[in-house]
Amino acid sequence: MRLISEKLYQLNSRKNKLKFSVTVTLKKDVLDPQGNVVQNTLTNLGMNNLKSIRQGKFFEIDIDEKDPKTAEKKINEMCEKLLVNLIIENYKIDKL
Amino acid sequence: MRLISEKLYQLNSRKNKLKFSVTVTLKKDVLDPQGNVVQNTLTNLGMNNLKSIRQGKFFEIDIDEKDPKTAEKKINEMCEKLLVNLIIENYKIDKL
Amino acid sequence: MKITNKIIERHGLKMSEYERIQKLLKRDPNLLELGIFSAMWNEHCSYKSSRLHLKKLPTKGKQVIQGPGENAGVIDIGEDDAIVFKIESHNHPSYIEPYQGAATGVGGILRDVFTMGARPIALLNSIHFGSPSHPKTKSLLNGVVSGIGGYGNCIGIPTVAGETKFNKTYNENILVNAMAVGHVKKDKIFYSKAKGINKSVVYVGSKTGRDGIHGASMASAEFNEDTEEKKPTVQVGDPFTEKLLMEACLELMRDDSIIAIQDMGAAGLTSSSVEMASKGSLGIELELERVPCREENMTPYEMMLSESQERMLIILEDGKENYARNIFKKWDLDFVIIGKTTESKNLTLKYEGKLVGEIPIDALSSNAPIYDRKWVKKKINNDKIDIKSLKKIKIEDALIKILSSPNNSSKRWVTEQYDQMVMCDTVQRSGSDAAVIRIHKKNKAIAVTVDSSANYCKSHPITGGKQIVCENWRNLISVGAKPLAITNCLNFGNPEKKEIMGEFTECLQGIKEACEFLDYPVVSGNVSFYNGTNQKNIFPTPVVGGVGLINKCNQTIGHHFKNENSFIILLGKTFGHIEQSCFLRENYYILEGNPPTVNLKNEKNNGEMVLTLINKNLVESAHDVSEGGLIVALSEMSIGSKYGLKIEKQKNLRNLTQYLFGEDQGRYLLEIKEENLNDTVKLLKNSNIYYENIGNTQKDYFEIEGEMKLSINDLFKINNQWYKSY
Amino acid sequence: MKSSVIVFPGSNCDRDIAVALNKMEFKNQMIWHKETTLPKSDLIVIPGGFSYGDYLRSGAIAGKSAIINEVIKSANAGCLVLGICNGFQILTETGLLKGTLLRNKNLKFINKDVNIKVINNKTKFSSNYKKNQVLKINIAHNEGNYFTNSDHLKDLKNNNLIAFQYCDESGNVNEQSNPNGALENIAGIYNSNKNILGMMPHPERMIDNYVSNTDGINLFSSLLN
Ligand SMILES: Nc1ncnc2c1ncn2[C@@H]1O[C@H](COP(=O)(O)OP(=O)(O)O)[C@@H](O)[C@H]1O
Ligand SMILES: [Mg+2]
Repeated sequence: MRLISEKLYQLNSRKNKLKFSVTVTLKKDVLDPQGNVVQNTLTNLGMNNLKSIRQGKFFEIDIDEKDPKTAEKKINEMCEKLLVNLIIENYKIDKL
Repeated sequence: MRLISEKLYQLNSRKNKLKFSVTVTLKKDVLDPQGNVVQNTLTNLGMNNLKSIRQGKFFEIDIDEKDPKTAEKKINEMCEKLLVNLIIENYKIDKL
Repeated sequence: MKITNKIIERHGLKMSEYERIQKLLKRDPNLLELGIFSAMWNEHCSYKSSRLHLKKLPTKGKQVIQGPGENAGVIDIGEDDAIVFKIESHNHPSYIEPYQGAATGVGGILRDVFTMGARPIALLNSIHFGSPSHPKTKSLLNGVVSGIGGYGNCIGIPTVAGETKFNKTYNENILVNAMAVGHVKKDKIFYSKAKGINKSVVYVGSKTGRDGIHGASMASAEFNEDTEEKKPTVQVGDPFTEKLLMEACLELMRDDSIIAIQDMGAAGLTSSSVEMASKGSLGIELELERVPCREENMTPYEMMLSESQERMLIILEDGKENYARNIFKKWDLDFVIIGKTTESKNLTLKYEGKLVGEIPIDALSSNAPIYDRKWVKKKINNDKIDIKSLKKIKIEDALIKILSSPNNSSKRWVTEQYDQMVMCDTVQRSGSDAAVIRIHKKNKAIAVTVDSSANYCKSHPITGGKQIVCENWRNLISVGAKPLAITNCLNFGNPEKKEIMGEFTECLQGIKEACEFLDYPVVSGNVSFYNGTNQKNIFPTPVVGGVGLINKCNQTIGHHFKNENSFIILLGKTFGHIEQSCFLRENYYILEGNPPTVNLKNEKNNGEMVLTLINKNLVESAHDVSEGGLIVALSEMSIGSKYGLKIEKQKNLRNLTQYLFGEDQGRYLLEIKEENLNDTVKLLKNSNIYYENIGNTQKDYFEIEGEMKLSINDLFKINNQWYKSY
Repeated sequence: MKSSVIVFPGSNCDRDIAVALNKMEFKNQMIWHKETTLPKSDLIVIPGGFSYGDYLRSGAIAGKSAIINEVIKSANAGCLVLGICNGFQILTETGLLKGTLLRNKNLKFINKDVNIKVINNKTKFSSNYKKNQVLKINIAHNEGNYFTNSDHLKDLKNNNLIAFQYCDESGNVNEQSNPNGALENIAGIYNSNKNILGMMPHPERMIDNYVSNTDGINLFSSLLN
């Protein structure tokens, strides 16, 4: 009994689940100390045609929501409320 | 004279420059403390249909290279040599 | 490009100031020159509203090696050792971006200290937030604390003391003040005064980006269609690069290659070059295309006004260029000769061979405007609060309310995010009256602390000014240190309002009187005006950072009870002054009334007596009585120790509540072992110091006879819960 | 006994460990990361701090430096290697120790004195401690949350390769005494030869009663045996 209902639940939830990614990058002209150090290190390791490297963040988000529009709106809210520092970062939401 | 040659140089460099992104994510069975805390915080902020959130890294890489194949091979080398900890992380390269 | 009224205004200059510029130049400035004037003449760099008043502060003493006027103050701590220290504000940037704002605040003040040749040995901070219930407070608190920690921890300098306060006056304008303390050999101090003609001017450190360019947003928008990309950007701190810069500078300072050195702080390349030239009565010529830039197509305007972090300007002795370059190469840092000193007494700017700006140094420094702004005395309200008319409240309940309040809770949540132990010389960490840092490889130590009392300063600025100096002095005395000198950060509202200028003038008057009386000179500091929004200014919040000397490491004491059955001596007289107390604020939300008066003579006598007793090894632990009064001070001695206490009911007491919660000044609590009691009492009596023997320490319980009894574990929990649940 | 302390840009406990080693009368040298040879040493120490700012991943970039190949060679030849805090992180990045150090569970830097328990006292690093002895020792890190796969964890347990575990004052290993979320409260581990020790707590901070206690001394004195 238990097993069956669990399966059912999983099926259901799979149906409702939507997957998004959020990519967060530093705005142009904002100093990226990490990127700089990584770039220097790669150059020292012999990667001499490397022009520039900037580091950002990446989130994979699963959300229980049927409607992609609503879901995206919610993801956007998460970005503005917590995930992104709008003063120095830009972001981009993609459906996976 | 000076200005013209600079412009030319810029044009040239633009032609050779290829842009890639690298997305680094934690492997499935690796604990993600950052993702966990972010998830709890978002839930506390009222995002209750959030199912799961995992955090990763993102790199934007400019490389001086004409041939996309060679470029991609180099980016792959960067990942394996430095950018990714293959024990706990997966990665994905995309051309931008 | 024509300089319009709008451009002048966007540069924060008044029309009268613009006319002054025209007169000094005998022509119109170009945009680059205007930008430079605006940076040098703004309040932050020119001290135009405060300078007349700052002059009144006592800055001399036989312990003072360098007073205000250099990157930081320097004091003598005996033998060949000197201490370099200063405090600085980073309020506005921290409100916009708390993590980076606080981090770069720490970075900036560290540069001021190692610029002078000192190795930084301690960091402190004073942070003020709005009401905990204000929607922004929590994330500001989180960001600021992790920013301060992020920078200090990474660079490897212990953050050992500070204060964290909440008050709704800071809802729209938090305060983030950072203080750095360094150690230097007396004969190895470096200054910013340029000397000699044709010497190389060297740029070292990070590259220049478009960080925090003042007034540039509009001006540069006119050069370029795409304005969005040209917005001035937030400064991002890079503690890793700062660590390299610090090590490289200290390495270069081992010999005598450097003539003068100056960090690029506010107004970056502009203020550093002008300051060095002005102190040396010389000119400086820069070839701006040599400036290492982070972004493409940067203009001279942007280079001169950028506030990118982790950069320094050095004037080198002839022939030392290669030697110096190799050191910076070793540390992977940029090193570029960007100009030279000249006879002209001008700041001469060239870009790709063309002259792009030329301004007499004097016009930027000594001829900058100075304002004697209008001010009015604070109207003092002398109404007394009749405590008997208030609803009765149990002593125990009132104490619990105070100890669990945001302002009086244990700050461990904050301090555990700071590395307090790195460098392995931290003898006393955060949590005590003052932190104690041993001088490396020696047996002596310094004590450091920062203090402020915005409520006292708001209600009675002169008394408030005196009080913070005295409280700071008491905190140093309590750990057994002889107070030597202070630095101060004056956080105020809009100085163009006469009430605010009045608060400033009177607070400063109080600071001056106390410093003079206690022989506790001011050796460095910083002024931050315009804290507030539109019509709402913050409470006047001067912050004092003090440094004291402990001759023998093993003579320092803490504030936690050490033994059972010790005697507890209250030194100094208790009158029960309850207005402006924590008791009324936390329990009745009463904010009116005057702070307790400060009697400088008592302060001095009592403090010196406590120091004598500690130096004679008669005292086990000591604590000054401040916010919250006697009972809160006693709880703090119990919390975190194994011992509580039993206080006997005082016979002829008029009002127990006032006795326990009153905030009368100049008082200390001392734990004295029975065998030392006689000697102690004899000394006190001989010197006519007022004291009371109020009770004894005991195991496990905090007890006031006939009133309350709580286990010290409960007290600990009460005091440690707020941050966890916030 | 000869020791070498490797100094990376951003190392900041290098002076502290040197003071400790000198106090214990090691013949110590500081080795700059750009060196390509290591002097003959009995002990190599990789100190705490923020090598390369902890950028990318803590320890990752130091793990690619010139000197690190020499460290790996010496370690494989049996030389004793001690990595403290950032040093531990670097050792896992080089593969000399397995597993990894993730962000602390609360995502905050933590500096405080904690208790740790000596699990294995039969190594060159720990012979002067008693088994199960509880030490009070300072931690200071952002990424001390030890994580490894289940096979390696089994290996650590079966072969007695756990050096220290976080515990309470009486030696109980439980969740409340785990400051950073580390798997099984692990505070330090050995490699299978037990010539490499990586640990998050700072023994060099515990050698002087003026600033703390002397619980760290026996680690250094064990090495001198
Ligand atoms: N409140 C103050 N009291 C004493 N000296 C001050 C005060 N404010 C500023 N000063 C001094 O004025 C000088 C200039 O200050 P500031 O511009 O903050 O220094 P910096 O250029 O190093 O940032 C410094 O020497 C500083 O010590
Ligand atoms: Mg300065």
